[in-house]
Amino acid sequence: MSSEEKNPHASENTGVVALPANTAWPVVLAFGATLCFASLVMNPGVGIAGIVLVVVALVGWVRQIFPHEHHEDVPMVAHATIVTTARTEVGRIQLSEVQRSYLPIESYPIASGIKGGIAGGIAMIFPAVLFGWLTQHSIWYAVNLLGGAGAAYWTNPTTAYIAAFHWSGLWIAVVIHAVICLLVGLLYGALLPMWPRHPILLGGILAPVLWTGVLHSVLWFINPAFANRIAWGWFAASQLFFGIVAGLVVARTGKIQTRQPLPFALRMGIEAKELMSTEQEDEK
Amino acid sequence: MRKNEGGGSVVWGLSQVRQVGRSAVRPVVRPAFRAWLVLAALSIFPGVAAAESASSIPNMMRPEATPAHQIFSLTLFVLLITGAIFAVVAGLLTVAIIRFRSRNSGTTIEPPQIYGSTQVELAWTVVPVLIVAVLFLTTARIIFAIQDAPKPKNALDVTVVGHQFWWEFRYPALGIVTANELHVPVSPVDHPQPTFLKLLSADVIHSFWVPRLAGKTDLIPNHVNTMWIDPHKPGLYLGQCAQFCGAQHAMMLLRVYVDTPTEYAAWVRNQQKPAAQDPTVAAGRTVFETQACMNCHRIAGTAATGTFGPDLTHLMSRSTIASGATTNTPEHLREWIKDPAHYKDGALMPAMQLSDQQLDQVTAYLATLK
Amino acid sequence: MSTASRGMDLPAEQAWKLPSRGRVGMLSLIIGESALFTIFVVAYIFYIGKSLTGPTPAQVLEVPILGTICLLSSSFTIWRSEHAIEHGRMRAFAGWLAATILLGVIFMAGTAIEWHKLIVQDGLTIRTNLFGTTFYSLVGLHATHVILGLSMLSVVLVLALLDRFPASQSERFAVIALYWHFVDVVWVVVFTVVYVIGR
Amino acid sequence: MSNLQSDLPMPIHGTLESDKARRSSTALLEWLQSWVVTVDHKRLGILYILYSIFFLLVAGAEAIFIRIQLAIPNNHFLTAEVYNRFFTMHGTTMVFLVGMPILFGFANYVVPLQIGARDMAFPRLNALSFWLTAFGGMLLYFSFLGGGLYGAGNAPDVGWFAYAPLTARTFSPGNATDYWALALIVSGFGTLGTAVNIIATIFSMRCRGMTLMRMPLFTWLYLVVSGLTLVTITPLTAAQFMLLIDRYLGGHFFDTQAGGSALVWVHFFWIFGHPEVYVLVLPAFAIANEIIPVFSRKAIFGYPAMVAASVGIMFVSLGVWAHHMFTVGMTSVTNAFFVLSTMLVGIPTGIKIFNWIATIWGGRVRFQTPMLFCLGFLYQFLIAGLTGIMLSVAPMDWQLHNSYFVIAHFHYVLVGAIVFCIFAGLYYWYPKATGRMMSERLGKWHFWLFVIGFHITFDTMHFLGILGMPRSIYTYQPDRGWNTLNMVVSIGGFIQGIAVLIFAYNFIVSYFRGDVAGDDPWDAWTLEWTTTSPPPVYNFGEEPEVRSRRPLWDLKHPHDTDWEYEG
Repeated sequence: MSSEEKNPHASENTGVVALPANTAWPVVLAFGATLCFASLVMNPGVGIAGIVLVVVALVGWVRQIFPHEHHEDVPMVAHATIVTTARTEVGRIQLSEVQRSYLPIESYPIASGIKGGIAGGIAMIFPAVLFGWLTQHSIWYAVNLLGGAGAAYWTNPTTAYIAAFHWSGLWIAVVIHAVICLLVGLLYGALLPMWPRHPILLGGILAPVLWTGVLHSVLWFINPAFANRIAWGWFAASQLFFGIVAGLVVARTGKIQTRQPLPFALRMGIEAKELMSTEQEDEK
Repeated sequence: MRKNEGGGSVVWGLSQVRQVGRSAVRPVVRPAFRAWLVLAALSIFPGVAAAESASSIPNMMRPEATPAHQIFSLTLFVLLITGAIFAVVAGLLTVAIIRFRSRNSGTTIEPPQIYGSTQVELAWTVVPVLIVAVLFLTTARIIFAIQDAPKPKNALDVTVVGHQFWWEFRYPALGIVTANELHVPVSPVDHPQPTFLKLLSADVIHSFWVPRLAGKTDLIPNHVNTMWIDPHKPGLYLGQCAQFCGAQHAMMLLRVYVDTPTEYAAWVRNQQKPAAQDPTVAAGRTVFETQACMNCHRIAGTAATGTFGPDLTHLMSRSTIASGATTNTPEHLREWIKDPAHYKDGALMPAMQLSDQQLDQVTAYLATLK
Repeated sequence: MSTASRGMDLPAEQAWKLPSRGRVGMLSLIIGESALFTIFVVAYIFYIGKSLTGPTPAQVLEVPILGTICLLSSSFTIWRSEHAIEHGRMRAFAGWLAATILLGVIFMAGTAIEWHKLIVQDGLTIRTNLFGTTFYSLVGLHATHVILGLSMLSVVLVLALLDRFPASQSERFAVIALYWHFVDVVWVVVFTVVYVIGR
Repeated sequence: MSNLQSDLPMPIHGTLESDKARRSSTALLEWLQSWVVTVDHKRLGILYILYSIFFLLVAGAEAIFIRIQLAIPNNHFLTAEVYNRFFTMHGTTMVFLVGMPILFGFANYVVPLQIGARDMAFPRLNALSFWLTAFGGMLLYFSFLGGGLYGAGNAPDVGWFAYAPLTARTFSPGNATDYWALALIVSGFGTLGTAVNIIATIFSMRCRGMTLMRMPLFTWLYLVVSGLTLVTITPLTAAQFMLLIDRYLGGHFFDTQAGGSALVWVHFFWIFGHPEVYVLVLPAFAIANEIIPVFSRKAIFGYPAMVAASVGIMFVSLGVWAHHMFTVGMTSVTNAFFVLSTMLVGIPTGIKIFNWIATIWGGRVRFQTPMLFCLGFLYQFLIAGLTGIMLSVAPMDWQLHNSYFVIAHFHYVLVGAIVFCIFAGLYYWYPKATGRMMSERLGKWHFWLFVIGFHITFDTMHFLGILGMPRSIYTYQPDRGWNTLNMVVSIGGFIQGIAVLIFAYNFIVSYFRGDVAGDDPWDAWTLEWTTTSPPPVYNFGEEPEVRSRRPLWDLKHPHDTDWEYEG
């Protein structure tokens, strides 16, 4: 658009604002269009009236905006707007000079979580495959349990069937495994810095144990075929394997500074004791 | 077909179709877990306990067939998860509101401003994703178990045709056509005999829904659907059309009689007979055959072969008329023929303007059609 | 927000550039129109081969090669006229514009002849079968858009011939041209669906 | 709050005509005419809102009639025919004549003010859009009368979803269904125009310094909503054209006798219908995004995540429509796909809820009426989301689909979330538009009665659905166990009705007697509060310039500005 189009309501001289002039053509056009549609349920005469109105309104409208939009000048009334607030002070978090910012102070980069997830996911394959090999002499057993008997809808599979190789089982298992490992890795990357001490203990042992426990109680419902054949010892072992590897990878990645000098409590936004005391001091 | 000693439940042809607490593999954990689920469900649903006795309530929480039962188990599982989410999130919100309420209206200080936290936000993104994964895998399993259940050889086939505003049931293998009241044999858990329904529509979209037996499936013109039920206990199960289908959608009621094997055999034998021929009501039959009645209704063994309305060959074997709008007594029948709008304003059956005498005659005739 | 600008005053002379409202508005309209056409196209594809009675597309449809070539080349001519008005060459503008309209009219004439043949010779109307219903709806919807475009272009042409459409209006013309390009692109889709896939 | 005192209401739009001049009848006519021919976004916004509130009362009255009919079994208060018209008109009106116009009314009023513009990008198109919407609504309601004049006298009675082939000439003779389709096509064009206009306004009319990532979230969400509207309302229009082709020209799109498919309509309707829910709920989020931070005295938590979640919801919402169709007999794999896509909606929605809670956390919450409604919204939307998860589980949906559980669920969204936010928005911007505060005392009455009525009605409905009560039935048998619960639902409906009447009273009386508001009564942070209340016709004397998401914070705290920290 031309430059004067760029700001259609620009004021030429101070004290006056050019605004689009009021016009009846839109309402006439709308009414005409409605009549056109209404003629289907009424009678053709209504439609003819509608068409006439539409044509007249369109011509009128074009004349309103062509070649230049019709404007009218509205006088500007001096009005000093004073932006004030009674709340002149701002509470601060006292742990740093930066009062308002992002949480937490330093953290693992998000990529570390992804790396941890990938590493843990790869590490986890070994105990799982070992389990299949030792119990069924098939490296595909664990894979098919997850992918075939679990998610694909194999009806009533036999153990021998599960132990054999199946493309559908393999790719479904790989997708599930990869997605869940990545997500859990991300979660580790996000949550581990909130428990600043013992990342291995928390992420490597406590979390897998909790996770295994939860799965143990609900897996029979999520997936009975899987649950019937699962060996919980092996399962817990592979979870721990994942947890420790992922935790190590995450924890070993250097932390990066975020501009968030806050303790865990404030980082979570859950605890605000420090926050409250600061406020109260300020209020006094 | 497998027998399952744990809870006495047999689910034909499907290893994955297993009801809560019925598996032999983990008998210790599951009943306890189930009790906990039921408790959770009941605590948020006082109506269930109150309604426990009335069998006429089409309550999805009191399933009596495998599909409904699987849905019920899934419901409890989903209620548990969503209940937990609700407790956590609503709890946090409540704590936040109470704890951070403004105590001092004249305050001159703003609280510290915090813009966000990638870490926390990432965490509360990933956790829901994991919950969704669990919910999805569970749901998918039940979808496949119910929808793709193989059809056993001994299954009974019934074709259901939805009409404005009544149900037609055809038993192709048995040569039976009836209306509004579906009779199926009981399918005891150790000798399952499911009924497979083929769902069609003669006019607009309807939906077959008997909550205690299965979820609903639509009857769509020019489109064949199927569903199956295997009621475990004899009795009457109520349902109704669940897709708005016109003026009298509300009076498109549905009764499913689950019969014991003997009752069912007797019912089949009776339905297969041609219509009763009682010479004492011949006048009524003449009215039926000379007025427009015969254009829409069929009575086997007479000139009436219409198919727009329900088959009346064994009308009196049904306990309701007008698709459940009223009970099937001669008085109601007479009123219904005289003025269908009295019970069902908008039903497609016209008032035939019969004289009182003709009405009496035709009612008397119909009353013999046992 | 880039880190570079944080905490710094926005330099007064730094240009504050926003897209032209005409183009944004027309692009939005095109997105909406695309959704409209998508529904008709999906219906057409869904009903291919589902008619219970004849005639079938293979029996009666002829590929409108001439019309298609004309319509597609009109995208080129309107682009030339856009170019011309931007550079103030008003006669070239009017010439290319007239060519665009001519090509559009040839296309519409082709459609009219096709429909006449289908209705009179082949007895295919909108009520005949599903093919008739979907065909006339989809092609008709597109034709409506062509007619709308042609009317707008004709008004511009008349104004241009009367010297009432100065070069300063080039931005507005560009918006109309955008619409015309859209109508052309839709024809590519309609053509593919109706005359290639559906036949 | 300002100390200005005045006994006269200010003219609502801020042009400088004198009130006294209005007293004579010619002046009154002129004044009315000035509203009809106006192209001012603020006046059009007010027209939209008044129009919607009028239809809110109409459709609310229809709901009351529906609830009287259902309060007891085998009731003969309404005939089946009238009942079917009422529930069809209730649904159609609430969605198309209340929800969409009022939300676009907010956009019209607030968006240009928030981005520091003097008007919408296309002021005349804006007027056209409003009048198309308005005449569309009138045409729809004309069916009650007009049917008698031109054809079978009736209103649409095929449900707001108007499933084929019930809408075919065979099953729906007369013109009722035509009125439904035509009226919605007309108002649909209006909606399309508004959506185009809002997008162009947001992209092309922002004031200096307002980059996309500095826009208030309200404006951001309206950008998303308008984009979604473009690709949502047009499929409905297309399907309605097809319906009219069938009905008037003898086409076969939905003619199952000629090989057409009834399911095609169902698909097309829900391709519109599901995103439509997001078209309605995203503006509600937009309102909450303004009010919750201001009344918690904190910046919104996770602004970029909120933007991303909104855009995410927009895209995901386009791929979930068939979850309304789990019972039509799709394959198990298709069902599973739509289960997954539907559940995915829960993720961005969850992010939003968490971010709102985090915004409140550590803040200093003031419980004024707008905030009360927003807090009600948070709880109810949480429940609505969770029942939504339940319905996304296809096997549960096989039971619950088309039952009162679904009715309860979507009223939790439409009333519990959207209407609550609409009320919050009305209380919040009323002082800006009129210069007067709405009564806080009546506002609290309104809130508490409405919350109580809402929960009595809609919590109970969930149980009716579980007990097997289908929707759209005009009466029911007394032995189904639904009697008491239905009576409870109806009582709740009446309580809500009373609450809405209190609101209407407050809305009118406050215009004449409310406290004078001043420019910035809530101590808020977006640009609309820098101008007078009501704003002058040109909005801003000099064009504003912003450097952060909260320009007023920067002005109020010159030593502790936002732009030092944002990024």
